[in-house]
Amino acid sequence: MEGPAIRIRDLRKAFGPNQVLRGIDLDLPSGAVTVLMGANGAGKSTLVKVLCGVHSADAGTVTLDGRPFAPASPAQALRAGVVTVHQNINDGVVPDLDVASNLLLDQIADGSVGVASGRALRQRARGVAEAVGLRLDLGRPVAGLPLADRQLVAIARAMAHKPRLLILDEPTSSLSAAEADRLFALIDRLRAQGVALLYISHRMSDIRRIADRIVSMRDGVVSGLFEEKPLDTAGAVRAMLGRDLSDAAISIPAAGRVILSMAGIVLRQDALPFDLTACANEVVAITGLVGSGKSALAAALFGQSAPLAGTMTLDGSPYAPASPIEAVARGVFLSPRDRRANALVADFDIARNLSLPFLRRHSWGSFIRWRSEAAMANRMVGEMGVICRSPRDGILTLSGGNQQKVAVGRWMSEASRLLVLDEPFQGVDIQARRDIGAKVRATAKDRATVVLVAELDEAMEIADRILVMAEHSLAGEHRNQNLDLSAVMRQVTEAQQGAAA
Amino acid sequence: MSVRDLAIRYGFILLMLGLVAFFGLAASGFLTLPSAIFILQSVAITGILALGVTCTLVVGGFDLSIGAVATSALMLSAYVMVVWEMSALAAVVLCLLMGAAVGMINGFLIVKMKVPDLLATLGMMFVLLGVQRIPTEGNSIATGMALPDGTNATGVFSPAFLALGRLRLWNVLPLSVVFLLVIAVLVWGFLELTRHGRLMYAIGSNAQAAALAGTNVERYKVAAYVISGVLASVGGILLAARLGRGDVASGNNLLLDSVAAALIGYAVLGASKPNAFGTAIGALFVGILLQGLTMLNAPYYTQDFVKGAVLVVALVFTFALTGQQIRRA
Amino acid sequence: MSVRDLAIRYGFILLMLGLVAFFGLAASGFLTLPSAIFILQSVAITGILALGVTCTLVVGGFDLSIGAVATSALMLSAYVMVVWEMSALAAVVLCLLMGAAVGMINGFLIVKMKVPDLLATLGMMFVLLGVQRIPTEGNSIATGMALPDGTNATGVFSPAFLALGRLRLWNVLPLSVVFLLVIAVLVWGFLELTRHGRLMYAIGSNAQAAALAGTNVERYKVAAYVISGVLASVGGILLAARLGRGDVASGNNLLLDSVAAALIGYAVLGASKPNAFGTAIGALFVGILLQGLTMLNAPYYTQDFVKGAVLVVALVFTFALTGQQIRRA
Amino acid sequence: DRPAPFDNPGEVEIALVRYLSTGDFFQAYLSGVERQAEALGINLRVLDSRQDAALQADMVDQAIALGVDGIVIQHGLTESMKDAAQRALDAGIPVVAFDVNVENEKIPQIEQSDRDLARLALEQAIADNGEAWTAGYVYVPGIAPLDRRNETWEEFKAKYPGIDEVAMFGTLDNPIANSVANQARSVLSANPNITVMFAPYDEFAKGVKIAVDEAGMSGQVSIYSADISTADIAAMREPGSAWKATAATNPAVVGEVSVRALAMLMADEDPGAQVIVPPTLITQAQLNDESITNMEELAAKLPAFAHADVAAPDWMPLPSAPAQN
Ligand SMILES: Nc1ncnc2c1ncn2[C@@H]1O[C@H](COP(=O)(O)OP(=O)(O)OP(=O)(O)O)[C@@H](O)[C@H]1O
Ligand SMILES: Nc1ncnc2c1ncn2[C@@H]1O[C@H](COP(=O)(O)OP(=O)(O)OP(=O)(O)O)[C@@H](O)[C@H]1O
Ligand SMILES: [Mg+2]
Ligand SMILES: [Mg+2]
Repeated sequence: MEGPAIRIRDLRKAFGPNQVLRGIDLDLPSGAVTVLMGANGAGKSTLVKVLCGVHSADAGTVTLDGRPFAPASPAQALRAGVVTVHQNINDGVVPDLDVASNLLLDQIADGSVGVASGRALRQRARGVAEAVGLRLDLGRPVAGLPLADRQLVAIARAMAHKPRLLILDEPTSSLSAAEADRLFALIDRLRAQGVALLYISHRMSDIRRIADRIVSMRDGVVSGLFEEKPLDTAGAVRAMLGRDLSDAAISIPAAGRVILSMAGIVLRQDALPFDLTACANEVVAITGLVGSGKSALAAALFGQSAPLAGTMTLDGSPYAPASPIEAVARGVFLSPRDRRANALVADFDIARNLSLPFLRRHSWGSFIRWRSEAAMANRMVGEMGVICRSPRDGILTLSGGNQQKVAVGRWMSEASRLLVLDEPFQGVDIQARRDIGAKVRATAKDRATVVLVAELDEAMEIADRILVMAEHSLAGEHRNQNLDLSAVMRQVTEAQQGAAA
Repeated sequence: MSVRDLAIRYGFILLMLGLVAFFGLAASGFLTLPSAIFILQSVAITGILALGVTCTLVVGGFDLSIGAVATSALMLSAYVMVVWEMSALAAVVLCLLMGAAVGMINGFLIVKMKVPDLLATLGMMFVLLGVQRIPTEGNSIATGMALPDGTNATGVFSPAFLALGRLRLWNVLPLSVVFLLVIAVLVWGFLELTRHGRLMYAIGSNAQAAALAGTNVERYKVAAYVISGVLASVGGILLAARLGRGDVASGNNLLLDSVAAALIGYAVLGASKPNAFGTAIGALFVGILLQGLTMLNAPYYTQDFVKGAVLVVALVFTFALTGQQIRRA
Repeated sequence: MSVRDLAIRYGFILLMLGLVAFFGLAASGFLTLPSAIFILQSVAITGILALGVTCTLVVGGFDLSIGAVATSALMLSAYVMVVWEMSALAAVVLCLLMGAAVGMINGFLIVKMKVPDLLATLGMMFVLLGVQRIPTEGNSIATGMALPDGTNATGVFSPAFLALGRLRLWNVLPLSVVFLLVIAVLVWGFLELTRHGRLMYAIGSNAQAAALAGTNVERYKVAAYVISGVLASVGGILLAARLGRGDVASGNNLLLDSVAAALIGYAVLGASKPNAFGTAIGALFVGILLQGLTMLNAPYYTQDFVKGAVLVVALVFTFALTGQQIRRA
Repeated sequence: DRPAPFDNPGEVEIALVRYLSTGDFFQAYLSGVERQAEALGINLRVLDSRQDAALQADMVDQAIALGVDGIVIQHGLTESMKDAAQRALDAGIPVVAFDVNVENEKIPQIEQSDRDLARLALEQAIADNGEAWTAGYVYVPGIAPLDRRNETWEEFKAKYPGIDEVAMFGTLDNPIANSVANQARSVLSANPNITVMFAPYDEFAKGVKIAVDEAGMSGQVSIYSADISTADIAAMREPGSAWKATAATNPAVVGEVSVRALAMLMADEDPGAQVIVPPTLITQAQLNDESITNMEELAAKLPAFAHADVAAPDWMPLPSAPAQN
């Protein structure tokens, strides 16, 4: 019997005074999917970056098939067969190049593919794309693609590599169920071929579907290993949190008066018109596949792009915002998806990111009142449970989940009439997700809240009412109590199958 | 703070103090009040322009037209007083309006027409270089100059206007230095203390995020170019007041020197981003260097060399130490 | 393709053809072979520099030092032949090495020392402006010039070297035009047809992603600055061969004109990104404009104006139509 | 035997406050100033404003503050230098001005007489080509010496109606010769009948010569210019060169004269309100006949070029070697 493909012993890594990896011991066997769980900031991505040659370890050893492995650059790791799909999707694609070049980027980099003939390049790229069932115009630039397609491009490229070790850092974070299923089928195939897989995710449904073994990580050390079937996922969560997961049971309160009502809304050409109301003290979740139009709905509510037809009223008076400025003025707040692109100001610290939309509130005339801003920042850091040394830390020093808390918390620092949260849990660990959910529900009394999520699990954790979106229209409505899951799933996918037929 | 942090924060300031100490020892008369005032005065105009550039850098833009705006203001003010025989006030007001208009057009091209900033302001630069010479067919403007209609211009630079460039408060402090200091404090306060400045920094770092936080990104960007245009025209007015003549050849080096000052500002106090205080220090730094070298009788080309070398060394020092890739200037 | 798409793709080319037609009608002798060849010759040097700038723009950088590199090569080649009395070959080789070395230093400062590109190359520009004048104490270089040791320089510009700027193939095609065409084709082929070029575009678009895909980002960035430096020195060599002496010049106008050409290139064929073909067309465009205006006896300041105005109009046309915000130049 | 303060020259310091410095002319001027200062044994401080007129005015103040004993102002703008020069006089410091009119009768003007330069070159053009020819003219307005040379050109055109100016062009984009060459090529292809090019600045002339050579018209076109340098001599002497004549003063001599005039003032002597350094006409034929290859030989063969006998009282020590480049 051969040993594990990868053997990690006492791996350590610090950023300045911040000890991130404090002695990781971990084996990754061939032909098995090892799922790595850990709270936000536990050090998962850092471990990945050491393995793929972005960071070098401060101490410890890694062996790959018995030989020492310490890649000095991503190129070396790739050559050794360690292939990575990174958490930050935009680290995976080059927006100005076409899809074909993106699919073959690492082969172009190592010289195994030339680019002189565009046709030959596309031919090869087509093969790579088809392996993951990616159907895209290979000649168009990636810049215009939605996030899901970008992620698939990055995954397809990794899959084409015949890897020894494939690392997937939250690969499904913006995929819908159908695409995720296709990814899982691919993972199954690679597992059968004897590839070692390291899979990082916060989604329990993913984990249940593909895990052969689970490793829990906490504060930079491995805190649990679960290999016996059936896998003890509850134990794994406990090990990663160091305590039990708090409960997410929902008790549905009585809805207040209607705040938002939409009638005859058409979001795009040839979509069916739909109506929607949201009341005070109510949390409405809208779920649906990626690309089903959830963000388009958010865009209409927030004044980014007006719906093609239909009327909206807010608190009984007509509502047709021409810009986010107007929307905010009317008390409609949107926390957008894709925090790096749409929410976070990289040069700003936590406090400044938090105060960005409501600076006027923290100013005297034009002048910023520092004390008021700091007080608000301290309050929100506490309320949202942002893990940081101080609100004056740079935003990029936070782990992904904590960045997300800041991006959402920004819009919770002031009272709103309607709060729209687009994928508020992206990259957030399970406990933090519950915390954010609880916080949203606890403050929902005087406003209407609309949460847009692709994951049904997430909808069920937060909503009073769950609406299903498909084909840029509403396809179903459910009270979040004794939910008929199969009916929801049918509505979610029906439209897509209809379109595919 | 570690030594390294201290070096990042104060390295540049220390370098500047070292320079002052060196010149103080090497060149008699360097460490005197007149010399200090002289340095300030020599950097007043570039400094004011550099503060304008800083505002455009803050919103992630860049303004190549400032040198041309300054020389246009120089020519315009001379034309208004000498040919149209209008008052100093009219000259100042028209120049400021011209600067604001150029800034608006730059902003319009960049924001509405989506022309990349370098490109839009480069085009504007060429346009202004041409336009400012058309009314006089390329000649300088001075009292008595021949006009195209055959008569001679009889207007004069009014004493009030000349005072802008020449008056010294308490017989010591030139008015242009006062302008520099006041504008520096205003721009600094605007960028650091007001929410408008904060939003401009947000736009420069992530315009999309700023827009989704309810900021009127387009208006702020245009405002930055208007500030830049107005400050450049202030620089041009001061230049005209100092020269007392609409001289077409003046102002050649204004663009490069003020860009240099604004960029050096990145290195001051470890800011790694455009900032008004850094820009002022950057301008001062160049002024000290040139003054010191002049007093040491260094020929003009060694001044370029030393300016470049000290700049590179200082910046390597700062940026290599902070170890971070800053966002593109 | 819609009318709009056609306008985006071919609008600029059409504008250029319209310009040619206009000048052809207005200026006799414009539509002749000598005139065409001459336009090419007049843009050869800026064109070559602009192709170098294009390479740095492709990797998301910017090179402000090219003008100074070109004038340094001008001085160096003259110094090598006139003062050191070495051969044409030695002059060319030393100039190319100098250009490569400057590019390496620029790249090193930017990549290793993390100095922002505008800043590093601005510093380098000042350094070079100083350095190139030190050996001759600010004098230009010509046979017979007095040397600091009291003797006179006796070396001459070798005929082989002068031929670089003056020889005409088949008595028609100047060698410098051949250089421009060959270099344009090479740079175009390199950027569009080789994987190295593709990776450079990848770096300019998302350096992080390129690095994670196994690209040696640092090496390619340095390579871009080396290409830029070498092409600038080629431009300087051609300049020396044309002038036949080592003139003291700042090269500022070379810088501005070649940056303009490279930026205009964004608008050609709707590329909206730096590209070699567009740069070549951009250089040609400026050449046609200046040739036509000069033939119409337009004074120099109207040329600046028209250059700027046409530039702005052409670009508004393109960028407003494509409606996309391109990445920062 | 020398008048005060030159009996104790080590204590004396003068300042040269410059507006322009880049280029051979200005470098040569500086060398003349240095040589004459050295001959007098006095200290020289060079303040170089690098074409920043406002800075130049400040530099005069700075020189006053440093307590120099005399100031040479080299180029600049009347308006910005007038007051500064007056302040120097008020501080009791003698001032001379080269090529800038500071409108002050107490300040002697050193001049290289741009009108004479243009006149000499144009007279030669008339002598060579008769009174009627088709001309191209290189001119950039707004530059004081070029404006003065332009006045003479206007006078000549009025005096000789046979002169037909078909094109006026010019630019100061640097390298100037290269940019002017591009323009001149365009002008020649639009006006192939041009026979005389008047380019009253040697950088212009150099550019025109390149264009004429490239257009293959050197047999047809004659170039007349002002100023000279070693490089220009080589260009004029090239076989078949179109560059027929130039009128020039020796900038080094002008530099020497500037210091001598200042020294006379400092010694309470009067150099006169205007100190004119007369220009010399230098023709291609002359250069070829005497086989002159550089400024040094030019100075040796044309004594008028090497030395100007102005502002030279008996007590004045002259630089040891004759002025060269
Ligand atoms: N380049 C860096 N410089 C400084 N600190 C860093 C850097 N990268 C990560 N860290 C810190 O290391 C810690 C671990 O981050 P990491 O990204 O590995 O977490 P993670 O487990 O992947 O979290 P998430 O689930 O949110 O993605 C965090 O505290 C983060 O602030
Ligand atoms: N590349 C893009 N650039 C600008 N806006 C975009 C882009 N992609 C999407 N959008 C915005 O998002 C809205 C909806 O897009 P899309 O239909 O692809 O997402 P979605 O169905 O909401 O996806 P999800 O279900 O993941 O939220 C559009 O109306 C548009 O405003
Ligand atoms: Mg992570
Ligand atoms: Mg969405």
